[in-house]
Amino acid sequence: MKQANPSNEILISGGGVSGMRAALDLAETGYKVHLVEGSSDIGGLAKDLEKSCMRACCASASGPEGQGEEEMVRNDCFLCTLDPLLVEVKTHPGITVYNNAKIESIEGGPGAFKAVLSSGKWKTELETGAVIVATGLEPFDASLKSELGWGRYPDVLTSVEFEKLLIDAASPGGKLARPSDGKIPEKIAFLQCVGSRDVNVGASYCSSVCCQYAAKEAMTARTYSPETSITIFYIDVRSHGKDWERFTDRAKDDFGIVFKKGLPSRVTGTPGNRALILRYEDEETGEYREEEFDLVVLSVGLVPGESLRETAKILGIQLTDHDLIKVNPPDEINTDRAGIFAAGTVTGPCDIAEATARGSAAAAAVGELIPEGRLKKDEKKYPPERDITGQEVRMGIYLADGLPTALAGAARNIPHTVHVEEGLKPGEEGLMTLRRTIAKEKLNRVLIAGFDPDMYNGVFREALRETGLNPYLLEVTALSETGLPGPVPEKKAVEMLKRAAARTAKLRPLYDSKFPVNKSALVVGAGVSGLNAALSLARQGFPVILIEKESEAGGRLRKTVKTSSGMETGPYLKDLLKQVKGEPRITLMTGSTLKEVSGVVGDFTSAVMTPSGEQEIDHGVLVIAAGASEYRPSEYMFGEDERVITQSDLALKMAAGTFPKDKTIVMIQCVGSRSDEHPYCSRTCCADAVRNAIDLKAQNPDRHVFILHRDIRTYGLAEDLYREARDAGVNFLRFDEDMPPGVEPRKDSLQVRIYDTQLRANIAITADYLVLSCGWVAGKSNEELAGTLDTVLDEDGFFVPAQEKFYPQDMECEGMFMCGGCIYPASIEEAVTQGRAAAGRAAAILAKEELAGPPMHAVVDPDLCASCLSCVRLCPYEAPFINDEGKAEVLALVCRGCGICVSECPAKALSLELCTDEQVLAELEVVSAL
Amino acid sequence: MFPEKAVLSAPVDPGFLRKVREESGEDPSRCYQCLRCSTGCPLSSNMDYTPHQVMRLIQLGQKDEVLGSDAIWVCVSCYTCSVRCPNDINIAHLYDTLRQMAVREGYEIKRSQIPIFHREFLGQVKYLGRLHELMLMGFYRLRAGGLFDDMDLGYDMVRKGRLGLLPSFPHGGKDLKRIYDYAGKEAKTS
Amino acid sequence: MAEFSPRITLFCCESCGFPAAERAVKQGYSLSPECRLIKIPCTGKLDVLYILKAFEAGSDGVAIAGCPEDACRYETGSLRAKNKFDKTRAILEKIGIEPERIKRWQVSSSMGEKFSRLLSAMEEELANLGPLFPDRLKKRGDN
Amino acid sequence: MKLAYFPGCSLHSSGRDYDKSIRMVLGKLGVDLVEIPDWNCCGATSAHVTDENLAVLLPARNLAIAEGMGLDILAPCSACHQRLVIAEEELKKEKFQKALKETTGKEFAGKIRTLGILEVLMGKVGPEAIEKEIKTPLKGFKVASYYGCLIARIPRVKTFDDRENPTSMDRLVDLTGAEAVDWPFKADCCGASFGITQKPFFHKLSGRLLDGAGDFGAQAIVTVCPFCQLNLEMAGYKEAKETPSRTPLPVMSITQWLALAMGFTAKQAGLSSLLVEPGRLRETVSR
Ligand SMILES: Cc1cc2nc3c(=O)[nH]c(=O)nc-3n(C[C@H](O)[C@H](O)[C@H](O)COP(=O)(O)OP(=O)(O)OC[C@H]3O[C@@H](n4cnc5c(N)ncnc54)[C@H](O)[C@@H]3O)c2cc1C
Ligand SMILES: Cc1cc2nc3c(=O)[nH]c(=O)nc-3n(C[C@H](O)[C@H](O)[C@H](O)COP(=O)(O)OP(=O)(O)OC[C@H]3O[C@@H](n4cnc5c(N)ncnc54)[C@H](O)[C@@H]3O)c2cc1C
Ligand code: SF4
Ligand code: SF4
Ligand code: SF4
Ligand code: SF4
Ligand code: SF4
Ligand code: SF4
Ligand code: SF4
Ligand code: SF4
Repeated sequence: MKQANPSNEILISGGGVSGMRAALDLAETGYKVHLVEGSSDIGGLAKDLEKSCMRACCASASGPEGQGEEEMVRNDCFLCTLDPLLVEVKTHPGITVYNNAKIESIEGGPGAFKAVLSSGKWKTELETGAVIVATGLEPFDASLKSELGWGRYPDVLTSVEFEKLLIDAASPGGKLARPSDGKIPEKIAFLQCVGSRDVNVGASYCSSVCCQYAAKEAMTARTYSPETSITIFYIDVRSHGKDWERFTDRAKDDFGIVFKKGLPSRVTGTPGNRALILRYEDEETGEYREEEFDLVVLSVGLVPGESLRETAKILGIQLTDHDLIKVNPPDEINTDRAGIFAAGTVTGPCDIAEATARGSAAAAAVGELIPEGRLKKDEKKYPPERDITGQEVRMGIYLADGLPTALAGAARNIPHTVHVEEGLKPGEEGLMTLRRTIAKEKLNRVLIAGFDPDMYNGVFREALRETGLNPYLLEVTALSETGLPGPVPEKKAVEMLKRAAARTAKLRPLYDSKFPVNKSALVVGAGVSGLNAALSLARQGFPVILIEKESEAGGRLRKTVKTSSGMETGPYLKDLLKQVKGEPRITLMTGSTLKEVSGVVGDFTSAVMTPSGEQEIDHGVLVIAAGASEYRPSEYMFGEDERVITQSDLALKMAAGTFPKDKTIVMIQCVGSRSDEHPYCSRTCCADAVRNAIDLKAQNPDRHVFILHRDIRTYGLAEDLYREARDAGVNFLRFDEDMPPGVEPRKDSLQVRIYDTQLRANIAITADYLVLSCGWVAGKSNEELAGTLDTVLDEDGFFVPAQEKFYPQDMECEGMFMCGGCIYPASIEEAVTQGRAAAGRAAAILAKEELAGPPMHAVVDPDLCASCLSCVRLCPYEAPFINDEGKAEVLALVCRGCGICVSECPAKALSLELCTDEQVLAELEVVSAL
Repeated sequence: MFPEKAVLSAPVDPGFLRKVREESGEDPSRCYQCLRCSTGCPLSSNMDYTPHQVMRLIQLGQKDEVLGSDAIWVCVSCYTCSVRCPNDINIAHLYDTLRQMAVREGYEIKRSQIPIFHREFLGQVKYLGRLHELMLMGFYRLRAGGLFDDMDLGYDMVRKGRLGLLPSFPHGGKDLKRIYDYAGKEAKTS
Repeated sequence: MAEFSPRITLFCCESCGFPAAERAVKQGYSLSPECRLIKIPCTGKLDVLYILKAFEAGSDGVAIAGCPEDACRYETGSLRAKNKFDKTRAILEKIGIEPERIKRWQVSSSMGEKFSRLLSAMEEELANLGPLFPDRLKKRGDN
Repeated sequence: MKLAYFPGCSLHSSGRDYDKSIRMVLGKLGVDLVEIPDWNCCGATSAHVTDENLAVLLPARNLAIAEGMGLDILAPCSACHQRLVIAEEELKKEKFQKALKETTGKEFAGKIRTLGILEVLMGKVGPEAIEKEIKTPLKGFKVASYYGCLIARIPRVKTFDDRENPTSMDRLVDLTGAEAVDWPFKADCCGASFGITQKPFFHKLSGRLLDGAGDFGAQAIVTVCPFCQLNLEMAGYKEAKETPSRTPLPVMSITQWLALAMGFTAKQAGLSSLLVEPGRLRETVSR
């Protein structure tokens, strides 16, 4: 049982993305974190990735046609690089990182564990309130599949090695070169599922990310070497994540990457390593062909390593049949030993976004366990600020690594420039250079070019503060007009640099205004993710108001019978609601919707429409958990023939015992998904269909069940279900997007015809029921909510995270978070984790006593003010008022920085910091000179 | 909208799948069509149905297509497919069962030489306990035709002492007869 | 003379105009190097002075890309912008510059396609009008 | 070291030289071979493609006899080896234990194992002992080791060497002073079981092997299975008959190759009975 006086020190094992996220969230919340990393540096698998983002926008960056006649300046979007996170973890005062270290032993219980840490050189003991295991999975050892020639032929690489090749290609003067002879490969092949979905070797589950990273690596390779053609051999294309389907479509359509069904089962070498031969089946004709490739990439899966088994033994926690850490679904965080939590891939393979979510959720779990353990944060000490009033502008210009020297030449000629630094890297090394040169050259303006300002402002401002320079004397520019990554003509890059420099020279010191944090949360939507977010926040000690537009809480769970992993959702929901009702800190308001939100992070005020009228609620954070809805099909005679039903109808009917036991069932996948209208994968419908098929077979093993699909996307551990269904004799037939199955109603049956792409033959099925796997569509209220929150939705009507990979639960607006189906289709397990993750992120704000207000606000020069009241009249937020001196004054915390008053002030007494008239005019002056 | 190719109807009696599973101990329904078997098979381009297609046909209960196929006789039992199948289906062994079923159930066998050869081989072993290569070639030629096909090769081999002219004395005593009787009895009951 | 590529300065608000431009580029639209985007928090911040300065800086045209009036992030910003726009047009007319050289667009953040369409149309129109300062054009070419 | 020896039918006829060289080489290396008394044919391919019970019981009888001798078995022929190993596995099932007892009165408890020639040479005898016996290093020869499809590829059984890229024979070749070429078709099927019945397939498969070995610069092929050896020879022989301009690669058993390196004469190693004469090699060793 929990100790009376729990320790506030938390031990995290494994410094990958999930461990880092957990560490940061906990440290921000006020815990003292010990992060133990087994290797020589934190970052895990993700630090070795060239890029990690899989959004459709990505790599739009350059595109294979990117190279024009003109000399192009590579302008990478660093949005998805790990560096800002690494720096944050390494410099956070609440986090101690131990490299090359491991947990050696652990005893005690929640609130008071005693752990021994050791490395080769030292050993230390510490008390810890809780432990998070985030030691990750390892890439499959390709030598175990010797037929694929890894280790035998130099040009057979694993995908991990190929990432390194891409990093080399991306370096200045680098090119894509194959290892054997440095030649640019003309043809590259990817082989999928190496060491995954294999009952003999590696893992029998699906590694969930490799289909997507293969597409990513292929596209990136094409941008570095447009003349290279690439083929990806696969079993099923599993593009199940947010925006992944579009990403894959781009790979096919815009990058000309060829996807071929069917895996060559070996790689054959040629004399002198001239080429590698693969044998495959031509899908259309059925012919077997041998083709030569210059490079073969093995898409290796993520499998548990020896270290995970060892860790489990040391910590005394159970593993599953897959040797993954055992959790109790739908929970993905709590292990079977109280006080020990799991985060990241250790409970099942996933991408960075999910690993991050699990990290935040683990942090929340710790907060729930020992809420009293939070400390008042140690204030970081900064050197006193340098006074720069009256000084001449001394500007330093820093150019990102990889930018051409020509730019440096231009930089030197920019007025006020006293220092130019080339080759600035995004990590700690770069920051050191920055701090050192600012001090040495006594810089008072800093311009950093070649970085995304949204991502890097924070890190670089912090560096300025550390040297005693006001953090707002900084400008970060991405060098392209739109700030998007991609090649930029050199001439344009020079212009952008000059324009940014003009703005920089006019910067003035600014100060944040502090205000107290309202320590309560508002959660919108009481589905499974919202309920879990609310519970977690309440258990961490924060009051929560949970609003639900329907008259009852529960969301889609009320219409669901089972999760795909087989858990009955009814009892689960009942229990969940009981917990929520029993939690005094939660106020559930049904029949209520959000009307308006105003204020800033830590100090929001919302108008909520309740059955008893509008109510005003003050809260520090906001969590959106609005869910999504089911697609109502118009295809396949749905609604016309009662034998055509949806997957959810089927589940309900079976649960009610009203579904006949002897009928033949045909299921059709991707109804309303992966279509022109909804060009995304609904992620859950394959597992749902397979689950229902298993249940149908369990009722009566002799009945026939056919699943007609385009790809079966039982990603991750759901692959077990797919195998179970095949074992049970469920028939899976694959059709092509262009040749969907046809259905013809007869009096006593439904005649289904499908062209099976494997047999290359038509199959006529006589069925009794047709079950449609209907996809997800974004909630109807999203549009309205987005309007209320001043945020944008993606093309499909779902919410968009501030940053897909490392901040999957954060909204663009600080202090607002989101979770569950409103972001993208999610299984119940994922929705639960995301709910908790949002709570973990939110707690990091709620735990603070005060926050700083936004610096971008209007200020009045009282000497100029003519007290005309224009500003008072025109401000939409009533920020300006006339003070005792009879002059206008702006309430910094209320002002939102729109600048309306500024442009209307007849006396030009107002100005908007960070976007002053001087800055705009100076920038236009630069253009004038061109 | 569909290309005019063979139309197979489903569902058919699932008994075939069950029988194949029981008799072979292998589970073809496990197959998820990765095609590793077929792309690795040295003779897939000579088969009317490639190994993964045979798995699919068994799953669909297409007994006539499977047992009447040429593919099961083209297979040389090299086990490449078996060791590369990620679902641990011992396809080569499954094919043994299919061939046995095809013979037993009187399906027309397109490559009749193959079962003749095996019958000759096992016949010799039954009576002599060991095999006599020259005799086997002789008998086989007699039954399957084309007696003189390999004669010059055979002559060279005899000349070089690579083929013995005389068979050895019988081996294995009564054991072999009993083994054959047992096997014959078992085959009938299945 | 080489094909005349009009110089356009676009004042884009952070919430709508700028993201629309971003989306246009993501959708494959390529911005002419003579287009300059000046990011401002809200088109309500726009000063008549900025527009005039932009023309002085050699622009052949100026566009104001802001949120639709009823969906302005700052409620009245887009409406205020309309005011300035009307005022500037009047000034331009007075000094003999074609009022077609200034445009005001209402685009929401997702309207990449509309953004690119409007910009192309404007470029075509300006190409027909010809350069605002023909003598400066030569200098530009030399640059 | 003492082993029960299962020569199998072909080592008594077309594989005689293999048999001879095994006895010579292992004799030198101090391995005693005791031929299994009254052994019977393992049924090879014919049994397992036509009758499940024969396929297990025929080799089972041999296993039972050897177990009685208390010795592990050496089965040089890959087909025999595979059938014996599979029978070992199958005999774990009660059904076959009963059938073996019923038909032969013998029992098999799984106390002994069946080994292939490579496992005996590289696993039991070991490279150091072999290296000591190398008297005439065969320097300057490039040799392709051909393992065949049966030796390592036994489903669900952990085999001595890698299934897809075996290397033990290559290391043996290197020990003899020759250079083993790394070629990709080492373990591909030569079509042996179709050598008689399905000529076109047989030639397709073995033709590819011969060409492949040649492409990778091999001057000879060494094998472990009498079937493979004979089949590759036959294929090359036939090819040479049809296209006299082509010189086929000589193919011999690994123990014949070892015998040469250990100082036996070409005649002792049985080179004269090869269908394809190993020209240069013969000159080298008969110096
Ligand atoms: C080739 C490849 C490409 C990929 N591309 C992408 C992509 O583009 N986008 C994407 O989202 N995902 C991608 N992924 C997946 C991504 O890498 C993982 O989702 C992510 O790294 C998982 O993070 P984690 O924190 O769970 O574990 P990891 O990143 O594996 O981190 C675990 C950490 O724990 C440490 N550790 C291990 N054992 C111990 C121990 N006993 N004691 C202390 N420390 C220990 C390790 O050294 C490591 O630092 C890719 C994966 C691969 C293999
Ligand atoms: C078609 C379909 C079928 C599914 N089938 C299964 C299945 O069989 N098995 C399985 O495991 N999973 C299934 N799922 C997945 C599972 O339902 C989801 O993972 C889970 O319900 C997501 O939870 P959520 O909390 O994000 O959203 P929801 O459960 O949808 O909850 C959202 C809640 O927010 C409320 N809300 C929305 N807008 C507002 C607003 N503006 N103000 C106030 N309240 C608001 C809604 O009324 C709702 O109560 C299915 C999902 C779908 C769409
Ligand atoms: S566009 Fe940005 S986020 Fe996408 S891959 Fe490129 S760097 Fe990553
Ligand atoms: S199907 Fe799964 S295991 Fe296979 S490559 Fe795709 S994501 Fe990886
Ligand atoms: S059925 Fe659903 S989960 Fe499966 S591929 Fe189609 S959209 Fe994706
Ligand atoms: S900048 Fe906008 S919000 Fe701030 S005071 Fe002026 S008008 Fe009001
Ligand atoms: S608009 Fe300008 S002059 Fe008028 S009150 Fe406001 S600050 Fe003063
Ligand atoms: S065992 Fe038969 S089917 Fe399998 S790979 Fe060999 S020849 Fe092909
Ligand atoms: S290798 Fe196995 S799973 Fe793959 S297609 Fe062949 S039988 Fe099916
Ligand atoms: S193979 Fe070996 S197996 Fe056995 S019959 Fe002979 S030769 Fe016999």
